[in-house]
Parts: sequence; C-alpha cells; structure tokens
Amino acid sequence: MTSATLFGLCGAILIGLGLFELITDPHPLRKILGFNLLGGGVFLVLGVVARRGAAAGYLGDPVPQALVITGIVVAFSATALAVALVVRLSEVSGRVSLAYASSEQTDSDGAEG
Amino acid sequence: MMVALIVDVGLAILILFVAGWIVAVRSTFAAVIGFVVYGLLLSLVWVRLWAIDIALTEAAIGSGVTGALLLRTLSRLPVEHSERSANGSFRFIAGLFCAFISLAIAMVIVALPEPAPTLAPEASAGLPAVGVGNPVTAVLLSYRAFDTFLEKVVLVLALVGCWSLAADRDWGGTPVLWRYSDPDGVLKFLAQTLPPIGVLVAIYMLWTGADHPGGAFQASAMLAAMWMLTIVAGLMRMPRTNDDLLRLTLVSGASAFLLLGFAGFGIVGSFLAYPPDYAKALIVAVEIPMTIAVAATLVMLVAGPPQRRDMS
Amino acid sequence: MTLLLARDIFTIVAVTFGAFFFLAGTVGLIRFPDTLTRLHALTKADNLGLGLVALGLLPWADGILALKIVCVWVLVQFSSSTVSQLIARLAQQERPQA
Amino acid sequence: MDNFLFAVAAFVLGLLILGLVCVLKGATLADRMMSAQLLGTSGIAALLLMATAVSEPAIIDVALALALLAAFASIAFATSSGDRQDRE
Repeated sequence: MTSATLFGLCGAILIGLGLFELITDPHPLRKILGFNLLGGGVFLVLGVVARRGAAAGYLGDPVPQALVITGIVVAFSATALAVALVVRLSEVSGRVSLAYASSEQTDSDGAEG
Repeated sequence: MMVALIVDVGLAILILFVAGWIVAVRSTFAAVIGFVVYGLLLSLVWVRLWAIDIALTEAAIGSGVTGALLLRTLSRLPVEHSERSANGSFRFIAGLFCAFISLAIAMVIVALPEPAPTLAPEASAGLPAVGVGNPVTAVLLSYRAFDTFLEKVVLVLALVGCWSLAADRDWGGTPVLWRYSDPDGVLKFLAQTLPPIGVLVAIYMLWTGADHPGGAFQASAMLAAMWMLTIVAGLMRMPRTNDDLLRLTLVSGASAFLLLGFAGFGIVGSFLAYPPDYAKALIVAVEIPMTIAVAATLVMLVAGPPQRRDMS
Repeated sequence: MTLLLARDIFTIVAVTFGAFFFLAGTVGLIRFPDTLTRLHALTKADNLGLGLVALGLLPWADGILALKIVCVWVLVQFSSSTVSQLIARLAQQERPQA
Repeated sequence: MDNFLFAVAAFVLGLLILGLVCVLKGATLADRMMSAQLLGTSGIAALLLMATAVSEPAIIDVALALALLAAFASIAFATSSGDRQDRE
C-alpha cells in the first residue's frame, strides 16, 4: 500500500467520523467541529488525487492542490459565519444546545442571560 | 523507504485517534483543543503528500486562526457539556449510515484509475507565459483567477453576514476578541517581540510564493495572527466596524482584483487576462492589497459581530 | 571523507540526544506529581529537545537555510517561555479548586 | 542518514501519541495546555527532521510558520481560558 492510498483511506474514515458528529451531537459548536472534521477528510481525499497525479516534474497535480487551498479558506469563512449564528442564538434564546429546542424554549427563557 | 511508511502509518493513526477523541469527548473545550491538534497533524500529512502550499495554509488557518475563532466563541457561550441524544437507536442508525459513506469512499480510493489523470503537464506548460515558478500560485492567480476572486468575495460576504448578526444598538460598534489582564506584562513583551518577526515572515511568504511554496493567503493568516496577538495584549485597539479606513481595507482586495479583471478587457481582450510581459508583476501587485485585505477580514471574522465595549 | 563521517556522527549524536529529551519531557509530563514540576519537564523538551535536533540538522543546511532553522528554535524559545508563565499563572488560579 | 532521520521523526511522533493521551486525560486546564505546547514543539521537530530527510527546504518554511502560529494558538488558549474561568 502506498502512502497516498493510506491517507486516502484515512480521509474516508475522517469523513465518516465528521458526518457522525454532525448528525448526532446536539451542541451546535460540536456540529461545526464535525463539519470541519468532515471537510478535512474531503480535502485529504482531494490531496490524494493530487499526489497520484504527480507528473511533469511535480510531485503532485497543482490544480487539485489549489482547489484545496481555496476550499480551506471558504470552509473557514463558513465556520466563522456559523459560529456567529450560534453565539447570537444563545444570546437570544439563553441556551446553546439544539436538543428539544422547541419544547424547552419556554422553560429556559430568562434562566441564563 | 520502509521507515518513511512507518511515519505515514503513525500519522494516520494519530489523526484518526484525535478525530475519534473530538467526536467522543464530552467537554466542548477539550474538543476545541483536539481540533487545533487535528489541524497541526493535518499539516504534517500535507507535507507527506508533497503539498507544501497546503501544509502552510493548514498550519496557518487550521491551528492558528480557526483555533482563535473557536476559543473566542467558547468564551462567549454559557458552559454546557455536550449531552448526547438519549436515543440509542438513532445514533446506531446514524453510525451505520456514516460507516457506509466511509466504506463507499474508501472503495473509490482503492479503485482510483491507473494511471491517474493529471493536469500537471498543462499547468507546467503554461508557466513560462505566467512568469511564476510555483504552479499552485499560477493556478490560483492566473489559470483559475476567477475562483480566487470569488473566494475573496466570499470572505467579505461572510463578514457582512457576521456583522449583520449584531444587535441593533451595537451596530457600528467595536468587536471584542477576549479580555486578558496581563499582570506581569509577559504577554506584552511577547506581543512586542513576535509581530515584527511575523510580519517579516509574512512578507517573505508573499514574495517567495511566486516561485516556491507560500503565497498571499498564508501571508495574510500570519499577519492576522500577529495583529490579534497585539490586540489581546492591549497594544493595539480593535477598530470600530464603522471605521471608514477599515471598511476600505476590507474591500480593497476584491476591488483590486476586479479592477485588474476589467483592465484585462482593455489590454488583452478578456476578463482577468494578463498581458504576457507583465503577468508576474501584475500578480505580485494584486497580491499585496489582497494580503492586507484578507488579513483584516480574518481578524474581523475571528472577532465576530460588533459589541459596544461600554455595554458590558 | 573523514569530514563527512564526522558530520554524520555529529548529526546522529545530537539528534539522538534531542530525541532523548523529547522522551524525558513526555515521560515527565505523564509521571511528575504536580503542575509546576510537569512544567519543568516540558521546558526541557522545548529547549534542549528541539535545540539539539536543530543543532544536529545544521550541518545539512547551507547559509540562509541554517539561519531559518536557528530562527525556528529561537522563536519556540520566546513563545514557550511566555506560554510557560501564562500556564503557571493559570495553574495558580486553578489550585484552590483542585 | 535519511532513514535515521525518518526513524527519529517516527519516534517523536510516537511520543506525540503519549503526549496526546496526556491532553485527553489532563486533570487540569494547565495540564492540557502543557501537552498542547509539547505537541506543537514535537510537530516542529518532526517537520525539521523530515525537511532534511527528503531535502525539501520549503518544509522548513512550514516549521517556521508553525512556530509562530503555534505560539499564537497557545497564547489564545492561555488568555481566553482565563477569561472563561472568570465567568464560571
């Protein structure tokens, strides 16, 4: 097995782990972390495609590499916006977790902030 | 190269271990520490995949700026441990689903076509016309400059979205990173020592990015980190969000790119086309305002929506 | 020829010692009884571990590259000493609760 | 020599696992931060070793960037968690 395949498989597992966190954790910040884990996995898979495309004297295909760099920046922008939404949500509703948000809304109002 | 493979296997195990920890741990603060470590390990993996440009980006964003963003957020949120949804069967089904996705992707990875398709020869063939030596920079700023232009727009849009979340009374106010009383002046000392070196390294990265791994974005992340350091240490004030100079700086990167794009119509005949003799000079020229603009955007994104300082 | 051999030996010795200090730092971090002694162990890895590894690699780098390696080490020194102070302060604050 | 340097890099990464366990089990905030600091330094050492082993000078730039940014991340941890503790 080559290193590229190894990291590709690693990326595949990371995608699964990130997706699991994204689906199952009711804490929105943890969902954002899950989204970023997932993103790391996707970038890794793209990176493996780039590494396999080594040619013309380069050790990796520069096109997918540039895609990953753009992807990292855009993922950061999305994360920053999502995080701002989470903070605003907790300021307005006084709670963080998304679990049973509708049923407990009235009890927790005014309990925090 | 057996030993090198051992390093790779070790790295893969480490990353999976950290990722599993981020998913499993109850304390959100611990998960955030885990995520910063995850970024550090990813940048080691990028080095092993011979993608040094990405390694630099990941080191800058993954462990530096995202870490600061998440920590700033944690200091705003009420402390709340992650309560797992009690529904065990839901988690089981979700686990099964995610395992299936992983398996499918893993099968694709194993079955990737041989020989691998690649655009490297095309990227290489165009380099003399662009005049830069680093193929990744050529892709980002010449072949696919439109993507990079839109990426800058996305950054500004994200900031607009972020600011829009401010309460009405705070609009135009000053965002707050986090407060630290520095009783011995230790932090102040570091904030006076590190930034000059950081700025130097940023300029170096921007300059070397034309021919070697490095580039505008990595430079801006470095500048952003140094700026935040001086703000946390109390040496600089966070600008107000209605400050004209700040707003001009924020849009200057995308604007410079846009101007260059339209200039392409006049000179060469199409959007974002560079005249062959001046391609490299133009690329470096547009990278400089871009670096400063992106650095400012990153700092403001980390700082979040404006809050009036006197309110709290 | 002997010069090349001497260079190899120098690198192996320095890098091995550096790795040893990383080991010592990690073991100290796990085994030492309280926060401040653990902090002591950590700084050994930071200073000597990285320092000796960097020193061992210097003969393989020429000119500006060697300067960069030294820069990396100096930067880590600056930041680790500051962070150590901040950590120690935090440990002091934490103690009453523990 | 390359193999030796790679072996040391593997060794340092192996120690990283131990350090990581420490972060995970860390009783106090200070302990977690110390382990994170050690992880940063080990990562930098591994990068320097690999740069020499594969003769790719650009990897040293990554180490340089990491040295600056890891410092920033550690400081962000130490200072923001103080803020957090005040409120708890």
